[in-house]
Amino acid sequence: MKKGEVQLLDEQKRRHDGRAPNETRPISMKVGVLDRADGSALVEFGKTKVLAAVYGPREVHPRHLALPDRALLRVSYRMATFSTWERKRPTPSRREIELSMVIASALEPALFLEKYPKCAIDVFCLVIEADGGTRTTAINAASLALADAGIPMRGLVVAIAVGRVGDTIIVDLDEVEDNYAESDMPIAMLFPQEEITLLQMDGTMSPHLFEQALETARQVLRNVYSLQVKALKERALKARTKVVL
Amino acid sequence: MKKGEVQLLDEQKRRHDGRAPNETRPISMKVGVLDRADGSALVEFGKTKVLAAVYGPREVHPRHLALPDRALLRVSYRMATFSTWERKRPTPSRREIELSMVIASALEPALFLEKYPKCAIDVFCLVIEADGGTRTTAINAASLALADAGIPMRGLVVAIAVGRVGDTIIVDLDEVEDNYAESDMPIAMLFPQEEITLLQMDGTMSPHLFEQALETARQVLRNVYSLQVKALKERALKARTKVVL
Amino acid sequence: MKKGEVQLLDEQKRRHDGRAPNETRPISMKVGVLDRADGSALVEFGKTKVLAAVYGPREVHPRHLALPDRALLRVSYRMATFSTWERKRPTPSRREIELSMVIASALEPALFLEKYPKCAIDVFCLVIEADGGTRTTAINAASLALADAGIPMRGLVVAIAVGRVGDTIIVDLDEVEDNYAESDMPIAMLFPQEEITLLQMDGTMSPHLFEQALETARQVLRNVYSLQVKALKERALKARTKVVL
Amino acid sequence: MAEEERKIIPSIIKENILELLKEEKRIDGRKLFEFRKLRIIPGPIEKAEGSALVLLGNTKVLVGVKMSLGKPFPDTPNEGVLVVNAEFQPVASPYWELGPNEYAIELARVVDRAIRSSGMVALDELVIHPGELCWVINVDIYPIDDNGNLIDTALIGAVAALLTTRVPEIDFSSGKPQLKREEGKPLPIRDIPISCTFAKIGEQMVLDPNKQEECLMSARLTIAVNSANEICTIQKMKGGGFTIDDIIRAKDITIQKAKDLRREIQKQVAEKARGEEIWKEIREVLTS
Amino acid sequence: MAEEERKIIPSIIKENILELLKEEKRIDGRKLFEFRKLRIIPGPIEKAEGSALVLLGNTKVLVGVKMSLGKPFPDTPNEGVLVVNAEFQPVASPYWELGPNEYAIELARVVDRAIRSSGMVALDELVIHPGELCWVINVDIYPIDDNGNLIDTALIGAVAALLTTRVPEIDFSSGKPQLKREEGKPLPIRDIPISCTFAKIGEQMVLDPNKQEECLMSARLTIAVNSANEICTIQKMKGGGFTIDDIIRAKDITIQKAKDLRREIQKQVAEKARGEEIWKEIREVLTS
Amino acid sequence: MAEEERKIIPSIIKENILELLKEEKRIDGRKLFEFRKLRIIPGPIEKAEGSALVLLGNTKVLVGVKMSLGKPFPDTPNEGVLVVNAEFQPVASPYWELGPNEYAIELARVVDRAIRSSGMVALDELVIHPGELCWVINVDIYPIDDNGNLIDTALIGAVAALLTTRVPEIDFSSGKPQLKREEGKPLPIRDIPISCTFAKIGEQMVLDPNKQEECLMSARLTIAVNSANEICTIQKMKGGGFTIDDIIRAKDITIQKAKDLRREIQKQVAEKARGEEIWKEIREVLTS
Repeated sequence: MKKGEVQLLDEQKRRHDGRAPNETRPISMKVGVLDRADGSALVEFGKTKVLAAVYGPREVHPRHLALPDRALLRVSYRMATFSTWERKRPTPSRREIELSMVIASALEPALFLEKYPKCAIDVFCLVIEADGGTRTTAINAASLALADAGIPMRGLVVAIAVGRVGDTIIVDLDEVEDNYAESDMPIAMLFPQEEITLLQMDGTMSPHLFEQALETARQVLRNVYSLQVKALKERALKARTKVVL
Repeated sequence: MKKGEVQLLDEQKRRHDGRAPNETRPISMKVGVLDRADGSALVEFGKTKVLAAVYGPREVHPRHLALPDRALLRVSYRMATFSTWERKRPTPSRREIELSMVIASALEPALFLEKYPKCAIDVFCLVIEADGGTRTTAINAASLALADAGIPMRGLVVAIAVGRVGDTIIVDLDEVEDNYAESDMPIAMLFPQEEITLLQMDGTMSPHLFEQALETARQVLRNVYSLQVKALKERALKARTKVVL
Repeated sequence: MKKGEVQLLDEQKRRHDGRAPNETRPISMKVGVLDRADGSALVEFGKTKVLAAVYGPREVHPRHLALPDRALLRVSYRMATFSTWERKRPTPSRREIELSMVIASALEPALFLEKYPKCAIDVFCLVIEADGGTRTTAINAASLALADAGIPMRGLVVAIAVGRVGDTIIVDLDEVEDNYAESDMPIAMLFPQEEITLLQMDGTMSPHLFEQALETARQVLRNVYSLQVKALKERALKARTKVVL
Repeated sequence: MAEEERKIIPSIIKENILELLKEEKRIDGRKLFEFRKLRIIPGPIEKAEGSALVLLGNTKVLVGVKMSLGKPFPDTPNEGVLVVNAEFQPVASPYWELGPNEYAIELARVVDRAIRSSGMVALDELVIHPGELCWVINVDIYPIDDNGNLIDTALIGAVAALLTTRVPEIDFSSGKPQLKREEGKPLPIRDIPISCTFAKIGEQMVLDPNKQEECLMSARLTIAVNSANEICTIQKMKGGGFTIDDIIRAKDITIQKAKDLRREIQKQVAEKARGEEIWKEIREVLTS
Repeated sequence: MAEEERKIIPSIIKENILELLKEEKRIDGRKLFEFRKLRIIPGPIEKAEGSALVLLGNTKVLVGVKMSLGKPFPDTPNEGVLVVNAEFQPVASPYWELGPNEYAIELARVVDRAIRSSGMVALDELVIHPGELCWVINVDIYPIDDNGNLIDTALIGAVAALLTTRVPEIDFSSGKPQLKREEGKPLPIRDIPISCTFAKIGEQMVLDPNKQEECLMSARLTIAVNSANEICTIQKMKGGGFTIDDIIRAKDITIQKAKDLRREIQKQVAEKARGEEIWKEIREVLTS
Repeated sequence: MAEEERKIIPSIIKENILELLKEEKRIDGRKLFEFRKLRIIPGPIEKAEGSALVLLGNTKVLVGVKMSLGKPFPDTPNEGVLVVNAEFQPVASPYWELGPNEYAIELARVVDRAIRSSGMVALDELVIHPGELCWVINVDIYPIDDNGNLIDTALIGAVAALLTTRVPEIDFSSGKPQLKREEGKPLPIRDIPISCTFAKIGEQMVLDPNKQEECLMSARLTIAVNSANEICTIQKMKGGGFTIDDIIRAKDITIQKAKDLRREIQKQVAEKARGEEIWKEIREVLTS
């Protein structure tokens, strides 16, 4: 079976799981879920679950990797061996190595790296369960974990995938849609600036639909942004409550 | 064939090679067998033969591994490719990596690491032939090599395996017994303090037999300790003879 | 098929590609072929093509590899995956690792390493197409790239393989001859000193033919040396022309 | 525990811990031989045939079990294959780095030995064609928050994940055996090993050390027992020693603690929530 | 691009580049959206079934294609296998080191996606026995002189090498399938993907950045299109961002540039020299 | 030899060595072209099909040969497989580290070439089913005390181990071929290669350099010959050069030395002790 060979939309444009084309899966965002990390978050888009932990700014080891004029941002994106139907081997795949770089480049515009010369900011994303959209879920989790770590940020980095089924743009593709939709375009934006910090695409899309997809993504991302803000407020509230008690 | 499925004791409680339950194999200990090492020993328990070499206290490379308040004890336990019936692949196995750590933790109580901050003490154990009890043989060899290197020690670390065949405790298991006895418990003690510095167990043992096994081990280890002392005296004698000549 | 089983010389002592025993393949040497390297060369012996790039003297990373009293000469010899009939795996083979060392030892007598303590001189040889004689072609390319980098040299290192078919010495073996000749002896000499800086041999050769082979190699190498000198002059001319323009 | 981690304790807290221990008290209010609170959330990973999230106090470990088809080992043609592996991802600790880790190897091997020596999984029921085709059980341990005593937490996690594991049906219709993704029958289980890990701090021993106690311990001892109270695994680590009396005492306490802990694991695994409810629990537990 | 490389530009040149860009000029005289001169030398490697040396300005990439027999992937039993790999050998740059390189992985994966998404190679025609035997196409990319914009150069190189690739005849006579070394029939090709890579420098965007421009860029964007002008790959990298307007503009320029570039590639590949002539050209091109 | 090792010689000893060499004398009293004392203890490893401990002066190398069943290489379907490997374990030298070592690779490859070019092992007699099943001979070299000239010591060790090697009987009864552990018939041997390694120190050449001489040598040359006095392997290493006259002289000396050394090896291997006696000898030899 290949791209385009499975019917992903019915006549009413309902998706295989009942969603409307521009509807995301249920989203959950929890901040401050780990004790040892400086900042952490658990983000879920449907069955896709990602845990992120942030450390820093902190000393770089080995020392010669440190940059004289700014902080080193190190990002790792890894999938748990049991996160997929077929067990994933624990050694990092080429895909994981590339996505680690791509996620770093999505997060960097939000950070003031120049403020922390010779330091490192380390972001670790662990995909606990993979059901499509793991890189965008990881970016949302990493953004929240960075904020939770108290690292000054220009804004929050918010991410979602959009895709194409025939002439219809769908948002937040799950694994089945990832496999069979005609295209898949993960996108991240820095909010409130609405600057694009990650953009990738597989499959094919006409120039016209592409512009429509960008606009759809922008609308959905505004909602996801408000969810990130809400999750951070919840966390602040809880932290304050703890202090009061 | 599995644990318990081979008859390891006859009606007279003789073992498959004719030994009594609490009898060790022939033991040979030779100190100062290598020229380039600071200290060295060749220890044999029956066909199990282990060579140990010690270097240090010496500088640590790379420098950032050095500890500010004490010496770094680095131990490697490796089996020669031809030491087993099936050729062993030369890349270290998970077992070799774990045993290196376990042996380090067996030797450490004998050393004054705090006296050598920023230095390393390196212990290399090479199993030349493996016929059961390689880790305990390696500990005996390492203890002698450390002493031969002139490194101040609180005592000597002496090791043996004990195990269970039915309700009988046997000592110094060979390969056949390793494979088929109901349990295998390597144990190391610091002498003369009689402090346990290594203890592992596989298989099953009742609480009662366990206490009996510990006591049997202690008795046997006292003998092995005296063999270590004897080997060091032989070495000292020879060294003195050489100087006199 | 094994060494000696293919007829490599006809009755007129013509080789399978029509060459005389002491005739090399067409040789091309081009210096200064890369922009980013400090020095570079492309050398071809028939279909065997090697690209060499040189950097340095430059800082050593990591720092602890630097030598206090002289420059570190680092040589890598690598074959492109598509340089052979069977695709070569990109991880370096044991052969590539050994040849990197052997080539370094061939080049070193030409260099004043003691003049650049704590620095590195890096030589990278990439075999683009392999048709016999890749190590000697790489040495010729490396020698020219070192000179092109402006690194002071005692002389040029010139290399060729000689071999034996029956009682006949042949020079510059191609792949077929490499596989089926009774012996293969790569040799490098520092010119004009005519000091041997690389010598290896596979197969068998009588003491008498061996002396004859050395002498034949010396004669051929004198020609190859003049080709290296010519290539460097061409390069100097072009560089001067560029400056003038 | 990485070497550098020893240094993280301020000396005032260190003094405090040592003083309290002299009176047989602990800094977190526990008795010397008392476990931290255990919470097991079974079955969170839908794509794994078995899984569990375990919290022992603030120490958190996620374990997944994947079932696949493979070849028996040549020396055990009539048994399925069990592989225990631990991945130390730096989410769990500021002192961990990416890449292979010798402490992860030790953890995995101790958990493996406890499962194997206790005979927990009936490997002889997991052969399909002797010497040719059998089940391969991959138990993968991911610590996600290292607040001390990973070994006991990981063994509980592995046990709980195995207790939730389903063996898929096999579809032989295409010639090549294929797994069906629907629920299968439970993994055949024969026993449940329980481990107790002790830290020696000064002259005292404590059960289930937290991270601060681990930073001060001179030696560590793990004893595991099966349900017949037979000892089935021991592991001593770290640079100090134990007396024979220490060891016998630790063995007695282990036997005494194991029964309740085994019952607690079984109870919490049996109370498995369904679907979305599982994750509701997890969110609550992680943010409370 | 390695991190240290950012520092190589003298600040006077940096100022110069930024000043010129304000007037929509570039330091090498190009317009903002102009490619450097393209030179393709098809077929230099006799032992590879396909190959090309590509020069985009001073950036030079050598690509070889090796055809071998293998097994289809289990999830695509009716397709041949395509593997794209890049080796960053230090011949190409003083900032590269021996050994695996994450930038090489990214380069290979972007080229792979562009070839795959465009459907360039008719993989469905490359199966011999479904599920059992198929062609494996190894595309290996070796940059040999990194003067900026390796991605576009590498994609052109991969495309050109694939266009020259011959599928060998198979000799089944010995039981085991063996490849014949004589020329075979051309690889079945369905489309040609073209990529355009943009650098954002200050507020400006430029096409096909040279090395100096890469050192100043805050962000990088690659868009690839197929011959129907559909977008088939996008990759954004580096630590800055783009506005939606930037992206739409880049998309429009890509579509506008792609047609000519595709024609140029086809033309230069078609003009393939023979034997010794190829290397004469290479020697000339590399020393001029 | 690791680079740092060059520095270990006190300059007074260095001067001394150089002065003596001017008078054609050596620091350990040997003549320029004299080997150190050779002692071979054949067969110490019971679980290896062949083995030998070799002492050349104070340089000690242990070599084991393991025989197993495998597949011939595709290009030599009618030959068994011979694999020579060297492991540089740090027991042998304070300058060696754990892990792969390029000097070990060189050592193994030179020994491999000498064995192969001399035709020592009749590989064509070691095929069981052409193209399908053959003997695989693993020769593993472990230096245990590096006091100079590992190459000659290792080749003697490999030769001696191969001379003691027994080819096990194969039991085909179970379908799968299994090796019987009892003694088999000797490995078919056709020749014995002998190498001589020369160090160039100043203007002099010496045979069989000890560690101090290795630290001073500018270049190293190894020549191996077969029993017909044909040269069968050469290896030049280290950063200096040789004149053609040096090389011819080294060749002549090698031929002159080889005969005696070959006979000595055969004699010592033939005097193989049995069982416990072997280790008695080893203990004596290592502590004397």
